[in-house]
Amino acid sequence: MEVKVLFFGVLADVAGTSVRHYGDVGSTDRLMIRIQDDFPEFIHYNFRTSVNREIVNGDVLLNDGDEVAFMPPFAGG
Amino acid sequence: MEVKVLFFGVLADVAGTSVRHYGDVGSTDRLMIRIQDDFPEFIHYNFRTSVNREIVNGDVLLNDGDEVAFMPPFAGG
Amino acid sequence: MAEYLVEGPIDNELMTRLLAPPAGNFDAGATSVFIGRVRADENGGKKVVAIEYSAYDEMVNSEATKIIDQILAGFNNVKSISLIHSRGRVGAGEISLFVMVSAGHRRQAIEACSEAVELIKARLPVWKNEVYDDNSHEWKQNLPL
Amino acid sequence: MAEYLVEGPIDNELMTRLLAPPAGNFDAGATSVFIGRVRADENGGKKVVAIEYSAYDEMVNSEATKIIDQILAGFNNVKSISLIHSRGRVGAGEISLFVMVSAGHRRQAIEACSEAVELIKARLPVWKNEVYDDNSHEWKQNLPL
Repeated sequence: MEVKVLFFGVLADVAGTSVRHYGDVGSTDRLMIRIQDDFPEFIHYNFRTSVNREIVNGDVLLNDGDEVAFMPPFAGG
Repeated sequence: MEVKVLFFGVLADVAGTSVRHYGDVGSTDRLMIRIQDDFPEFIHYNFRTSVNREIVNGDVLLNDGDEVAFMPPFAGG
Repeated sequence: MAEYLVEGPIDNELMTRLLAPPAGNFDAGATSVFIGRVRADENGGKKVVAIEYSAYDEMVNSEATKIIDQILAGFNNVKSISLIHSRGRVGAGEISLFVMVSAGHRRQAIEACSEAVELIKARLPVWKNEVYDDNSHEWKQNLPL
Repeated sequence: MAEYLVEGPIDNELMTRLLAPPAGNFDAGATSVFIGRVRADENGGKKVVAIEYSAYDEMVNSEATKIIDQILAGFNNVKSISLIHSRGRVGAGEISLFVMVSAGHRRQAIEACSEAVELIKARLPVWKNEVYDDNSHEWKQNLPL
Protein backbone atom coordinates (compact mmCIF):
# COMPACT_ATOMS: atom_id res chain seq x y z
CA MET A 1 0.00 0.00 0.00
CA GLU A 2 1.06 3.56 -0.59
CA VAL A 3 -0.27 6.92 0.61
CA LYS A 4 0.20 10.35 -0.89
CA VAL A 5 1.45 12.92 1.63
CA LEU A 6 1.02 16.65 1.10
CA PHE A 7 2.96 19.35 2.96
CA PHE A 8 1.57 22.89 3.15
CA GLY A 9 2.84 26.28 4.20
CA VAL A 10 6.00 26.27 6.26
CA LEU A 11 5.92 22.46 6.35
CA ALA A 12 6.57 22.35 2.61
CA ASP A 13 9.74 24.32 3.31
CA VAL A 14 10.67 21.92 6.10
CA ALA A 15 10.11 18.90 3.87
CA GLY A 16 11.68 20.60 0.88
CA THR A 17 8.72 19.45 -1.21
CA SER A 18 4.96 19.69 -1.25
CA VAL A 19 4.26 16.03 -2.01
CA ARG A 20 5.83 12.64 -1.19
CA HIS A 21 4.65 9.08 -1.28
CA TYR A 22 5.06 6.64 1.60
CA GLY A 23 4.53 2.87 1.41
CA ASP A 24 3.75 0.42 4.20
CA VAL A 25 2.34 2.89 6.70
CA GLY A 26 -0.75 1.49 8.37
CA SER A 27 -1.83 4.59 10.31
CA THR A 28 -1.21 8.28 10.70
CA ASP A 29 0.90 7.74 13.81
CA ARG A 30 3.15 5.32 11.95
CA LEU A 31 3.37 7.77 9.06
CA MET A 32 4.44 10.51 11.49
CA ILE A 33 7.30 8.33 12.76
CA ARG A 34 8.55 7.92 9.20
CA ILE A 35 8.21 11.65 8.52
CA GLN A 36 10.07 12.62 11.68
CA ASP A 37 12.84 10.23 10.66
CA ASP A 38 13.07 12.04 7.34
CA PHE A 39 12.55 15.57 8.73
CA PRO A 40 13.52 15.79 12.39
CA GLU A 41 12.51 19.47 12.61
CA PHE A 42 8.88 18.52 12.00
CA ILE A 43 8.38 18.07 15.73
CA HIS A 44 8.84 21.80 16.34
CA TYR A 45 5.84 22.79 14.24
CA ASN A 46 2.20 23.11 15.08
CA PHE A 47 -0.02 21.45 12.50
CA ARG A 48 -3.22 19.56 11.82
CA THR A 49 -3.57 16.37 9.85
CA SER A 50 -6.20 15.52 7.26
CA VAL A 51 -6.98 12.25 5.55
CA ASN A 52 -8.76 12.53 2.24
CA ARG A 53 -9.50 16.22 2.96
CA GLU A 54 -11.10 15.65 6.35
CA ILE A 55 -9.35 16.80 9.53
CA VAL A 56 -8.51 13.83 11.76
CA ASN A 57 -7.55 13.61 15.40
CA GLY A 58 -5.59 10.82 17.07
CA ASP A 59 -4.30 7.78 15.23
CA VAL A 60 -6.25 6.93 12.08
CA LEU A 61 -5.88 3.81 9.93
CA LEU A 62 -4.65 4.45 6.39
CA ASN A 63 -5.55 2.62 3.22
CA ASP A 64 -3.85 2.35 -0.12
CA GLY A 65 -4.34 5.54 -2.12
CA ASP A 66 -5.24 7.73 0.86
CA GLU A 67 -4.22 11.37 0.71
CA VAL A 68 -2.75 12.66 3.95
CA ALA A 69 -1.98 16.35 4.44
CA PHE A 70 0.06 18.12 7.11
CA MET A 71 -1.28 21.61 7.52
CA PRO A 72 0.02 24.51 9.65
CA PRO A 73 -2.65 26.77 11.21
CA PHE A 74 -4.76 28.25 8.43
CA ALA A 75 -4.07 31.82 7.40
CA GLY A 76 -6.72 32.71 4.87
CA GLY A 77 -8.21 36.14 4.43
CA MET B 1 -41.47 87.43 10.79
CA GLU B 2 -41.83 84.54 8.40
CA VAL B 3 -40.79 80.89 8.51
CA LYS B 4 -40.28 78.45 5.68
CA VAL B 5 -42.18 75.20 6.16
CA LEU B 6 -41.21 71.99 4.36
CA PHE B 7 -43.46 68.95 3.98
CA PHE B 8 -41.95 65.53 3.23
CA GLY B 9 -43.20 62.13 2.17
CA VAL B 10 -46.92 61.58 2.58
CA LEU B 11 -47.24 65.00 4.26
CA ALA B 12 -46.33 66.71 0.98
CA ASP B 13 -49.33 64.90 -0.53
CA VAL B 14 -51.53 66.01 2.38
CA ALA B 15 -50.40 69.63 2.02
CA GLY B 16 -50.47 69.47 -1.76
CA THR B 17 -47.05 71.10 -1.80
CA SER B 18 -43.59 70.57 -0.43
CA VAL B 19 -43.00 74.13 0.76
CA ARG B 20 -45.08 76.99 2.21
CA HIS B 21 -44.29 80.16 4.10
CA TYR B 22 -46.05 81.21 7.30
CA GLY B 23 -45.89 84.64 8.91
CA ASP B 24 -46.52 85.63 12.52
CA VAL B 25 -45.98 82.23 14.11
CA GLY B 26 -44.00 82.52 17.31
CA SER B 27 -43.48 78.82 18.03
CA THR B 28 -43.84 75.36 16.57
CA ASP B 29 -47.08 74.75 18.49
CA ARG B 30 -48.61 77.92 17.08
CA LEU B 31 -47.40 76.93 13.60
CA MET B 32 -49.11 73.54 14.02
CA ILE B 33 -52.41 75.23 14.82
CA ARG B 34 -52.17 77.19 11.57
CA ILE B 35 -51.23 74.08 9.59
CA GLN B 36 -54.10 72.06 11.02
CA ASP B 37 -56.45 74.87 10.09
CA ASP B 38 -55.15 74.64 6.52
CA PHE B 39 -54.91 70.83 6.40
CA PRO B 40 -57.22 69.17 8.91
CA GLU B 41 -56.04 65.66 7.97
CA PHE B 42 -52.59 66.47 9.31
CA ILE B 43 -53.66 65.28 12.76
CA HIS B 44 -53.97 61.69 11.53
CA TYR B 45 -50.31 61.41 10.59
CA ASN B 46 -47.30 60.44 12.62
CA PHE B 47 -44.38 62.81 12.10
CA ARG B 48 -41.38 64.51 13.62
CA THR B 49 -40.56 68.19 13.46
CA SER B 50 -37.20 69.80 12.75
CA VAL B 51 -36.14 73.41 13.04
CA ASN B 52 -33.13 74.37 10.94
CA ARG B 53 -32.42 70.66 10.28
CA GLU B 54 -32.36 69.62 13.93
CA ILE B 55 -35.12 67.43 15.34
CA VAL B 56 -37.06 69.25 18.06
CA ASN B 57 -39.45 68.03 20.75
CA GLY B 58 -42.16 70.02 22.47
CA ASP B 59 -42.88 73.66 21.71
CA VAL B 60 -39.92 75.57 20.27
CA LEU B 61 -39.69 79.31 19.66
CA LEU B 62 -39.35 80.33 16.03
CA ASN B 63 -37.43 83.24 14.56
CA ASP B 64 -37.65 85.00 11.26
CA GLY B 65 -36.13 82.89 8.49
CA ASP B 66 -36.27 79.61 10.38
CA GLU B 67 -36.78 76.47 8.33
CA VAL B 68 -39.32 74.09 9.85
CA ALA B 69 -39.85 70.61 8.42
CA PHE B 70 -42.61 68.08 9.04
CA MET B 71 -41.23 64.63 8.49
CA PRO B 72 -42.99 61.25 8.50
CA PRO B 73 -40.97 58.31 9.89
CA PHE B 74 -37.79 57.93 7.87
CA ALA B 75 -37.68 55.18 5.27
CA GLY B 76 -34.15 55.17 3.89
CA GLY B 77 -32.30 52.11 2.73
CA MET C 1 -27.95 67.96 -3.95
CA ALA C 2 -26.37 66.72 -0.77
CA GLU C 3 -22.99 65.05 -1.24
CA TYR C 4 -24.34 61.77 0.14
CA LEU C 5 -27.15 61.54 -2.40
CA VAL C 6 -27.12 60.41 -5.99
CA GLU C 7 -29.98 60.81 -8.47
CA GLY C 8 -31.42 57.41 -9.39
CA PRO C 9 -29.79 54.03 -8.73
CA ILE C 10 -26.22 53.56 -7.58
CA ASP C 11 -24.56 51.99 -10.60
CA ASN C 12 -21.55 49.71 -11.03
CA GLU C 13 -19.30 52.55 -12.12
CA LEU C 14 -19.94 54.49 -8.92
CA MET C 15 -19.52 51.35 -6.80
CA THR C 16 -16.25 50.48 -8.50
CA ARG C 17 -14.98 53.97 -7.81
CA LEU C 18 -16.05 53.80 -4.15
CA LEU C 19 -14.48 50.35 -3.71
CA ALA C 20 -11.03 51.50 -4.87
CA PRO C 21 -8.62 51.84 -1.95
CA PRO C 22 -7.10 55.26 -1.32
CA ALA C 23 -3.98 55.48 -3.49
CA GLY C 24 -0.83 54.47 -1.66
CA ASN C 25 -2.62 53.95 1.65
CA PHE C 26 -2.69 50.23 2.35
CA ASP C 27 -3.31 49.97 6.08
CA ALA C 28 -6.98 49.00 5.79
CA GLY C 29 -7.01 45.22 5.53
CA ALA C 30 -10.75 44.83 6.02
CA THR C 31 -13.65 46.45 4.21
CA SER C 32 -17.28 45.78 5.04
CA VAL C 33 -19.90 46.87 2.53
CA PHE C 34 -23.66 46.99 2.81
CA ILE C 35 -25.72 47.23 -0.37
CA GLY C 36 -29.46 47.87 -0.25
CA ARG C 37 -31.55 46.96 -3.29
CA VAL C 38 -35.18 47.64 -4.13
CA ARG C 39 -37.06 44.38 -3.65
CA ALA C 40 -39.81 43.34 -6.09
CA ASP C 41 -42.16 42.81 -3.13
CA GLU C 42 -45.81 41.91 -3.56
CA ASN C 43 -48.30 44.18 -1.82
CA GLY C 44 -51.94 43.10 -2.03
CA GLY C 45 -51.51 41.38 -5.40
CA LYS C 46 -49.50 44.27 -6.87
CA LYS C 47 -45.80 44.04 -7.52
CA VAL C 48 -43.26 46.73 -6.69
CA VAL C 49 -41.56 47.91 -9.89
CA ALA C 50 -39.65 50.85 -8.38
CA ILE C 51 -39.28 53.13 -5.40
CA GLU C 52 -39.38 56.89 -5.70
CA TYR C 53 -37.16 58.26 -2.94
CA SER C 54 -37.48 61.78 -1.68
CA ALA C 55 -35.05 63.38 0.71
CA TYR C 56 -34.46 66.46 2.83
CA ASP C 57 -31.17 67.16 1.08
CA GLU C 58 -29.55 69.57 3.50
CA MET C 59 -30.49 67.48 6.52
CA VAL C 60 -29.27 64.29 4.83
CA ASN C 61 -25.97 66.08 4.53
CA SER C 62 -25.80 67.15 8.17
CA GLU C 63 -27.09 63.81 9.54
CA ALA C 64 -24.74 61.76 7.36
CA THR C 65 -21.81 63.83 8.60
CA LYS C 66 -22.91 63.25 12.20
CA ILE C 67 -23.28 59.51 11.60
CA ILE C 68 -19.77 59.29 10.13
CA ASP C 69 -18.32 61.30 13.03
CA GLN C 70 -20.11 59.07 15.53
CA ILE C 71 -18.73 55.89 13.91
CA LEU C 72 -15.19 57.29 13.73
CA ALA C 73 -15.42 58.28 17.40
CA GLY C 74 -16.67 54.83 18.41
CA PHE C 75 -14.29 52.65 16.41
CA ASN C 76 -10.62 53.62 16.69
CA ASN C 77 -9.49 51.10 14.06
CA VAL C 78 -11.80 52.50 11.35
CA LYS C 79 -9.94 54.29 8.54
CA SER C 80 -12.71 55.44 6.21
CA ILE C 81 -16.47 55.47 5.76
CA SER C 82 -18.49 56.04 2.60
CA LEU C 83 -22.22 56.32 2.37
CA ILE C 84 -24.44 57.02 -0.60
CA HIS C 85 -28.23 56.98 -0.81
CA SER C 86 -30.39 57.30 -3.91
CA ARG C 87 -32.90 60.03 -4.52
CA GLY C 88 -35.61 59.76 -7.16
CA ARG C 89 -36.60 56.58 -8.96
CA VAL C 90 -34.81 53.27 -8.37
CA GLY C 91 -36.13 50.19 -10.15
CA ALA C 92 -36.61 46.75 -8.59
CA GLY C 93 -33.23 45.02 -8.34
CA GLU C 94 -31.34 48.31 -8.47
CA ILE C 95 -29.20 49.69 -5.65
CA SER C 96 -30.44 52.52 -3.43
CA LEU C 97 -27.97 52.37 -0.53
CA PHE C 98 -24.24 51.79 -0.39
CA VAL C 99 -22.33 51.88 2.89
CA MET C 100 -18.65 50.99 3.15
CA VAL C 101 -16.37 50.94 6.17
CA SER C 102 -12.66 50.15 5.97
CA ALA C 103 -10.62 49.29 9.03
CA GLY C 104 -7.31 47.71 9.88
CA HIS C 105 -8.99 44.49 10.97
CA ARG C 106 -12.25 42.73 10.28
CA ARG C 107 -14.14 43.03 13.59
CA GLN C 108 -14.28 46.82 13.56
CA ALA C 109 -15.02 46.99 9.83
CA ILE C 110 -17.99 44.64 10.15
CA GLU C 111 -19.38 46.09 13.39
CA ALA C 112 -18.97 49.71 12.32
CA CYS C 113 -20.63 49.06 8.96
CA SER C 114 -23.55 47.33 10.66
CA GLU C 115 -23.94 50.22 13.10
CA ALA C 116 -23.74 52.77 10.29
CA VAL C 117 -26.57 50.99 8.46
CA GLU C 118 -28.76 51.11 11.57
CA LEU C 119 -28.03 54.83 12.08
CA ILE C 120 -28.83 55.56 8.43
CA LYS C 121 -32.17 53.74 8.70
CA ALA C 122 -32.99 55.55 11.93
CA ARG C 123 -31.76 59.05 11.17
CA LEU C 124 -31.41 59.82 7.47
CA PRO C 125 -34.39 61.96 6.36
CA VAL C 126 -35.36 59.93 3.32
CA TRP C 127 -38.82 58.68 2.34
CA LYS C 128 -39.96 56.03 -0.08
CA ASN C 129 -42.95 55.86 -2.35
CA GLU C 130 -43.46 52.36 -3.71
CA VAL C 131 -44.54 52.25 -7.35
CA TYR C 132 -46.55 49.18 -8.41
CA ASP C 133 -47.06 47.40 -11.70
CA ASP C 134 -50.51 48.99 -12.08
CA ASN C 135 -48.88 52.46 -11.78
CA SER C 136 -50.41 53.05 -8.35
CA HIS C 137 -48.06 54.06 -5.53
CA GLU C 138 -47.93 54.14 -1.76
CA TRP C 139 -45.72 55.81 0.86
CA LYS C 140 -44.02 53.16 2.98
CA GLN C 141 -42.27 53.20 6.32
CA ASN C 142 -39.35 51.03 7.36
CA LEU C 143 -40.44 48.20 9.61
CA PRO C 144 -38.88 48.13 13.06
CA LEU C 145 -35.75 45.95 13.13
CA MET D 1 -8.06 24.94 -9.37
CA ALA D 2 -10.87 24.91 -6.86
CA GLU D 3 -13.92 26.92 -7.90
CA TYR D 4 -13.53 29.19 -4.89
CA LEU D 5 -9.97 30.19 -5.74
CA VAL D 6 -8.65 32.73 -8.21
CA GLU D 7 -5.02 33.12 -9.26
CA GLY D 8 -3.64 36.45 -8.03
CA PRO D 9 -5.70 39.38 -6.73
CA ILE D 10 -9.47 39.65 -7.02
CA ASP D 11 -9.90 42.46 -9.53
CA ASN D 12 -12.67 44.99 -10.16
CA GLU D 13 -14.03 43.06 -13.12
CA LEU D 14 -14.57 39.93 -11.05
CA MET D 15 -16.09 41.94 -8.18
CA THR D 16 -18.46 43.74 -10.54
CA ARG D 17 -19.58 40.39 -11.92
CA LEU D 18 -20.11 38.96 -8.44
CA LEU D 19 -22.02 42.04 -7.29
CA ALA D 20 -24.59 41.79 -10.09
CA PRO D 21 -27.94 40.51 -8.84
CA PRO D 22 -29.27 37.28 -10.35
CA ALA D 23 -31.19 38.24 -13.47
CA GLY D 24 -34.89 38.70 -12.82
CA ASN D 25 -34.64 37.65 -9.18
CA PHE D 26 -35.22 40.71 -7.05
CA ASP D 27 -36.17 39.34 -3.65
CA ALA D 28 -32.79 40.01 -2.00
CA GLY D 29 -33.01 43.53 -0.61
CA ALA D 30 -29.83 43.34 1.44
CA THR D 31 -26.31 42.36 0.46
CA SER D 32 -23.41 42.30 2.88
CA VAL D 33 -19.90 42.12 1.44
CA PHE D 34 -16.59 41.54 3.13
CA ILE D 35 -13.40 42.44 1.27
CA GLY D 36 -9.99 41.48 2.63
CA ARG D 37 -6.94 43.35 1.34
CA VAL D 38 -3.24 42.76 1.84
CA ARG D 39 -2.03 45.35 4.34
CA ALA D 40 1.36 47.05 3.89
CA ASP D 41 2.26 46.10 7.46
CA GLU D 42 5.69 46.73 8.95
CA ASN D 43 7.45 43.73 10.44
CA GLY D 44 10.75 44.46 12.17
CA GLY D 45 11.56 47.44 9.98
CA LYS D 46 10.60 45.63 6.76
CA LYS D 47 7.47 46.45 4.83
CA VAL D 48 5.06 43.90 3.38
CA VAL D 49 4.91 44.32 -0.40
CA ALA D 50 2.83 41.21 -1.16
CA ILE D 51 1.51 37.94 0.18
CA GLU D 52 2.07 34.65 -1.60
CA TYR D 53 -0.94 32.49 -0.78
CA SER D 54 -0.84 28.73 -1.09
CA ALA D 55 -3.88 26.52 -0.77
CA TYR D 56 -4.97 22.91 -0.57
CA ASP D 57 -7.19 23.31 -3.61
CA GLU D 58 -9.45 20.27 -3.28
CA MET D 59 -10.00 20.82 0.43
CA VAL D 60 -10.71 24.53 -0.13
CA ASN D 61 -13.44 23.34 -2.44
CA SER D 62 -14.96 20.88 0.02
CA GLU D 63 -14.63 23.21 3.05
CA ALA D 64 -16.10 26.19 1.16
CA THR D 65 -19.07 24.06 0.14
CA LYS D 66 -19.56 22.99 3.76
CA ILE D 67 -19.33 26.60 4.97
CA ILE D 68 -21.95 27.73 2.45
CA ASP D 69 -24.26 24.84 3.39
CA GLN D 70 -23.83 25.67 7.09
CA ILE D 71 -24.74 29.33 6.52
CA LEU D 72 -27.75 28.46 4.37
CA ALA D 73 -28.93 26.02 7.05
CA GLY D 74 -28.52 28.62 9.81
CA PHE D 75 -30.10 31.64 8.11
CA ASN D 76 -33.44 30.98 6.45
CA ASN D 77 -33.64 34.46 4.90
CA VAL D 78 -30.31 34.10 3.03
CA LYS D 79 -30.71 33.81 -0.75
CA SER D 80 -27.15 33.48 -2.01
CA ILE D 81 -23.54 33.30 -0.86
CA SER D 82 -20.38 33.92 -2.87
CA LEU D 83 -16.85 33.41 -1.65
CA ILE D 84 -13.58 33.79 -3.49
CA HIS D 85 -10.06 33.58 -2.12
CA SER D 86 -6.81 34.37 -3.92
CA ARG D 87 -4.03 31.92 -4.53
CA GLY D 88 -0.52 33.01 -5.50
CA ARG D 89 0.82 36.54 -5.25
CA VAL D 90 -1.35 39.45 -4.11
CA GLY D 91 0.29 42.86 -3.75
CA ALA D 92 -0.23 45.30 -0.87
CA GLY D 93 -3.56 47.06 -1.29
CA GLU D 94 -4.93 44.31 -3.53
CA ILE D 95 -7.87 42.09 -2.65
CA SER D 96 -7.37 38.49 -1.52
CA LEU D 97 -10.80 37.65 -0.09
CA PHE D 98 -14.33 38.47 -1.23
CA VAL D 99 -17.38 37.21 0.64
CA MET D 100 -20.92 38.24 -0.27
CA VAL D 101 -24.21 37.24 1.30
CA SER D 102 -27.59 38.38 -0.02
CA ALA D 103 -30.76 38.07 2.00
CA GLY D 104 -34.26 39.45 2.02
CA HIS D 105 -33.46 41.77 4.91
CA ARG D 106 -30.37 43.34 6.40
CA ARG D 107 -29.97 41.53 9.73
CA GLN D 108 -29.47 38.10 8.21
CA ALA D 109 -27.28 39.42 5.38
CA ILE D 110 -24.93 41.14 7.82
CA GLU D 111 -24.83 38.36 10.41
CA ALA D 112 -24.45 35.57 7.88
CA CYS D 113 -21.64 37.40 6.08
CA SER D 114 -19.83 37.98 9.36
CA GLU D 115 -20.19 34.33 10.31
CA ALA D 116 -19.00 33.21 6.87
CA VAL D 117 -15.84 35.32 7.26
CA GLU D 118 -15.10 33.70 10.63
CA LEU D 119 -15.63 30.21 9.22
CA ILE D 120 -13.36 30.98 6.26
CA LYS D 121 -10.59 32.21 8.57
CA ALA D 122 -10.98 29.15 10.79
CA ARG D 123 -11.48 26.41 8.24
CA LEU D 124 -10.24 27.29 4.75
CA PRO D 125 -6.89 25.53 4.16
CA VAL D 126 -4.95 28.56 2.90
CA TRP D 127 -1.52 29.76 4.02
CA LYS D 128 0.24 33.05 3.60
CA ASN D 129 3.87 33.85 3.02
CA GLU D 130 4.55 37.55 3.55
CA VAL D 131 6.99 39.06 1.07
CA TYR D 132 8.97 42.09 2.29
CA ASP D 133 10.59 45.01 0.55
CA ASP D 134 14.03 43.41 0.96
CA ASN D 135 12.75 40.29 -0.89
CA SER D 136 12.82 38.20 2.27
CA HIS D 137 9.64 36.35 3.22
CA GLU D 138 8.01 34.73 6.21
CA TRP D 139 5.10 32.33 6.76
CA LYS D 140 2.44 34.01 8.91
CA GLN D 141 -0.49 32.77 10.92
CA ASN D 142 -3.76 34.57 11.49
CA LEU D 143 -3.95 36.10 14.92
CA PRO D 144 -6.76 34.89 17.15
CA LEU D 145 -9.85 37.11 16.86
